[in-house]
Amino acid sequence: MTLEQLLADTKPALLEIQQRDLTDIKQAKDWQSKYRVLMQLGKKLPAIPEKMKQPELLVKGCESRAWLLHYHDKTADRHYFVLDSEARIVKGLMAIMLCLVNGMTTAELCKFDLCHSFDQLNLKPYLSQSRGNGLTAMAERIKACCPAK
Amino acid sequence: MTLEQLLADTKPALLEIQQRDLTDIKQAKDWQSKYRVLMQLGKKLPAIPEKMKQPELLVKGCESRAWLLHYHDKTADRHYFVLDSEARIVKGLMAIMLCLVNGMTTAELCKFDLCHSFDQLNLKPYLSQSRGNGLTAMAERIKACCPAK
Amino acid sequence: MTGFDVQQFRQHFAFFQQQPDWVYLDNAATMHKPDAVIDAVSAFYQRHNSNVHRGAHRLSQQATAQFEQARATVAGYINARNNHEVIFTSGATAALNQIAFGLMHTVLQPGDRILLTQLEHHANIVPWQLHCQRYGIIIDVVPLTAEHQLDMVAYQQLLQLKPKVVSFSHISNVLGHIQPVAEMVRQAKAAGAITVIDGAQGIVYQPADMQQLDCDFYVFSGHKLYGPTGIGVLYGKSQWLETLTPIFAGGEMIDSVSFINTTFNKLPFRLEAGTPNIAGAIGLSAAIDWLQNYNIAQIIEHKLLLLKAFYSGLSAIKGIDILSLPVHNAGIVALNVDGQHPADVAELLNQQHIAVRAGQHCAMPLFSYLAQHNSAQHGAVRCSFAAYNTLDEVNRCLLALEQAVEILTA
Amino acid sequence: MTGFDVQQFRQHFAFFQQQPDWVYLDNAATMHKPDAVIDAVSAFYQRHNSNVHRGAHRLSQQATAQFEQARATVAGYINARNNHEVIFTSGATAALNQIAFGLMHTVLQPGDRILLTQLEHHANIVPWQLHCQRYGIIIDVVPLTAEHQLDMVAYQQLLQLKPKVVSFSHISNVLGHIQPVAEMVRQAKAAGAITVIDGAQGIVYQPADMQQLDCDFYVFSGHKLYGPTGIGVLYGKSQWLETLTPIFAGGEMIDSVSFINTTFNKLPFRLEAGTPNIAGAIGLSAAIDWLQNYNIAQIIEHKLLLLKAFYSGLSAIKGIDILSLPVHNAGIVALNVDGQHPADVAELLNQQHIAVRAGQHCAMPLFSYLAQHNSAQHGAVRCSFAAYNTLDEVNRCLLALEQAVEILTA
Ligand SMILES: Cc1ncc(COP(=O)(O)O)c(C=O)c1O
Ligand SMILES: Cc1ncc(COP(=O)(O)O)c(C=O)c1O
Repeated sequence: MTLEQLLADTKPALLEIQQRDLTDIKQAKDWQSKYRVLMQLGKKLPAIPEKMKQPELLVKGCESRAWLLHYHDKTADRHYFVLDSEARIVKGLMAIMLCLVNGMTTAELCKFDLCHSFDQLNLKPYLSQSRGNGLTAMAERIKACCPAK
Repeated sequence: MTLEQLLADTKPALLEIQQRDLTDIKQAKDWQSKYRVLMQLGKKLPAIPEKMKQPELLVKGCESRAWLLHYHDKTADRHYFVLDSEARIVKGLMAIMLCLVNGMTTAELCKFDLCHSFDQLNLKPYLSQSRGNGLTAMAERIKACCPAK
Repeated sequence: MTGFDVQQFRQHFAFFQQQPDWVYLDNAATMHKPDAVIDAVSAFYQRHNSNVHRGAHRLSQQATAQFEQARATVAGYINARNNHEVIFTSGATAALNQIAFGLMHTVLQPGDRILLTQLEHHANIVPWQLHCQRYGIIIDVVPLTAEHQLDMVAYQQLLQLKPKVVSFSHISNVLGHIQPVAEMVRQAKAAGAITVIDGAQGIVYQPADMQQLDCDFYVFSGHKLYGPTGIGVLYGKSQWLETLTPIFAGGEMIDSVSFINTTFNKLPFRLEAGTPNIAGAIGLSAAIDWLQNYNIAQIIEHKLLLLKAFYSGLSAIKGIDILSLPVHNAGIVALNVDGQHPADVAELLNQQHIAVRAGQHCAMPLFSYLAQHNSAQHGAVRCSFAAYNTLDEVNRCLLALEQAVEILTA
Repeated sequence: MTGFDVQQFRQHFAFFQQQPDWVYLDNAATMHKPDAVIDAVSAFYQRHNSNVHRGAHRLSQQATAQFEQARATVAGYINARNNHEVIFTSGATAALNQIAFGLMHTVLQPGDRILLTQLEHHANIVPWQLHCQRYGIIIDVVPLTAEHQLDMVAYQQLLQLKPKVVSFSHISNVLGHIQPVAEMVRQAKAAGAITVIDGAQGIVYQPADMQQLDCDFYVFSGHKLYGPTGIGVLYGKSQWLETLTPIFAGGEMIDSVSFINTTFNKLPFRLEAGTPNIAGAIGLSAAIDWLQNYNIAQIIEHKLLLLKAFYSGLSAIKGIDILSLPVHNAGIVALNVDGQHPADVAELLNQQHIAVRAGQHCAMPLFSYLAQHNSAQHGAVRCSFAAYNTLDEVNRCLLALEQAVEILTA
């Protein structure tokens, strides 16, 4: 498996999430339905093969591990990511994060406010300052791909 | 100067304090009068000569230094003390302490409640748990001359 | 039926009125504080605030008296021989670091051995590791039996290697298992070792009696014993406290300072550099005073009832893998839902306002052992019960767990 | 006339209502706490109490958010470049010990030199001494001028010995003199040294700007800045914090633990082992938030007024020997009554409900210097003023001092 393949496999998954699941989540009547959707999201993303999970890709969250691969298409100035997590709910939430930022230009990525977007999806509580579920750490890692001023 | 001499010089001073000054202190109308008496007490005790102030005699109080010499007359089972302090008020208070315990037998010393006696002289606040003025430390050191059970 | 009135007990905690929706089962991480503790801290600041051991004035003398009274209260609670055997630290972690650092050179020499166990909290592993590596001291580790108990046969064998120090926890913070500490201390002493007990969880279950246990060191944190954060206790026998090299140097702990030479003050001051957490110590002693209004045997019985109800409820839920044994358990249960990541289970409980913790609980070596035998390679969900928890809360947790399993395995 | 309303300011302190008889001039030892701080600590325990960085549940996430917000507040107050440059410790003493311990081996090698000054608090002397002696590092000391100021000519000369570390206090806790820290940092950096500032007294006088000062480390205690006991701040530039060997090892500060190998977590966690003083950090940030309602320039002006009144009153009392200079003074005055022991003077002030401190104020090397030149062989009486002190209190102190002199010299 190569990074190109992973990126290629991720794309349609994100598209599906964006077009179908996000609305489902936003409109979920109760938390159970929301979580049922969330747990499906993770499954749609391709898993990063074990041997590609290099230590430097590990995003440190306290209670579950996650990995992030970043690819910057310099010609078109587009940022692409692949991610994986041991925990399903976290992976689902991270998949949403990915939907929001995948393919962004550097400028877009830099000014992107993840917290705000999560808020609109009624998911804000997940982006607390806690490192508990690794979600904030993932958000920080994605933001860190944005070159320093 | 020898220990014998110091002990001999201390005795009449303590007698005078006991007979006159303690009553004055107990009956002092205001704090100023009480302190005027206290400060005289220290002067009545002979000073321990500098070269006798061995480090092991130093009683560690935080803010002023004091020294204690102990002599146990084993034949008569009587405890005698000499003390000195840099600070006058502390020395005065220690002189009172000395009046109360000098010449006690081991049994008397062991069961002696200094706090209670100070209370009766309206001096209790000075025997707080603070090491500030070294008074409590001095009381502990005197008590420590009482052999462990 | 116990004589313990949990509803009356609960009324002392403002937290439960403030957060009525929550079932708090993360007690092994930190406990809630009764009003008596919160009030004691506030009252100190409002009425008696002053620095200690320094004052030429009565305010400071009163603050010092309160602080030293707090020391006496702790010393009384653990039946120390002397008040100065109680050293206030910022927590159990700080206390264990002080011990490990303080024994290097003074007691431990290159080539010496120390003995730990497989189920220690990181706070009782990493301090030893860091210093031992540097000084060339060898660490041995007591393994576990198939039931996740300490292997006492192996323990005896390892003691024959003559470790100079043996350090182990009173109660495992992951499994809740109560270790046979009295027996372990006895054997370690017979082998000539200095004994250190990590009582962070142990002191919460039951007051430990230092003269009876006769260990050399015992440490715990205030915040796990109904007390404030930022305060902990390092108990040590005078002889060993005198031996420790202070990890912190500063104000009150020295006797005289020049640029040529510095001499240390006596105990407890030599190990308490700088302004201590005065309000923290006073809060901890308020916690102990308050706790002593209750009968500890009744509290233990109450917690046992909760534990029994929890275990029996768990047995009715499919696919639950329980890592903790119900016997000799202080009220901590580690579990997993088969094939599910503990973070997912905990998150679904969180959605239902059940507060538990998931992960490796700062005990990675334990989990690397458990992973070989169980569904525990990602850690576990930990439900830890306190005296203020109710049977109703146990049931709410069980229902929530059922719901979580349903969603996860749908 | 300043725009600062001291009576309004004072109303925020329950202490003054509780102890109306007292004039508290021991502010350099510890300060009183405004209601905002006491309430923030209570509110945390009542509503949000949970452990941080660990929770799989929202209560813990909220506690973590509050704790990290406290870090951000402190970072903002001192204008740090990054929140993770603020490490919470148990106090200034702990912070200085972490720096001294953490630089050994990693930066300081046998034969290296460090530079301190004659007027440091023991907390900025003894930690260096202990480690330096062990590792064979040489300590140089900047002497004082006849006016008890740092000798800046000698400082420049000592910098030519190329010390790897220069550590000095922002404001002397005995004399109150404000050091020329900006200039000292500039010169030390030009000489290639790492700069450490003991800001225990400095931060109380004025918020320090880390980006402007550009020192490598700056430390202070919460309890001297209207905050709780048991909390302190170690500011460091990321690069240097990364370099420090942690003095405490334990729970959150490591990344992975096995009995073979342990790796550290990133900043700030690698230097914050164990459960931190959560309520303490929240209380400190409440103090800073509250303080920012006031104009610091007006507070400085108010304190200057008090100082002027005090000095002018002192000049009318016979036999007073003042050790502190009135210029560049942060509001701390050390003095003696000719030929009298400072403990006697302080005790007579205490009788009149004036709270001051007497002794060597944890700065024995300074006093061994002062003793050669002054009536200071037994230390000094220290009157330290805070924003909440009033002109009336200054006058009460002066009257009490006059009374004390009268009794002592009768
Ligand atoms: C200049 C200075 N440095 C360090 C300290 C030590 O502070 P703490 O006792 O809060 O650790 C103090 C306070 O006593 C101080 O005044
Ligand atoms: C067994 C055990 N030891 C040590 C600790 C460390 O305690 P603290 O974080 O309060 O320093 C804990 C708590 O996390 C614990 O459960």
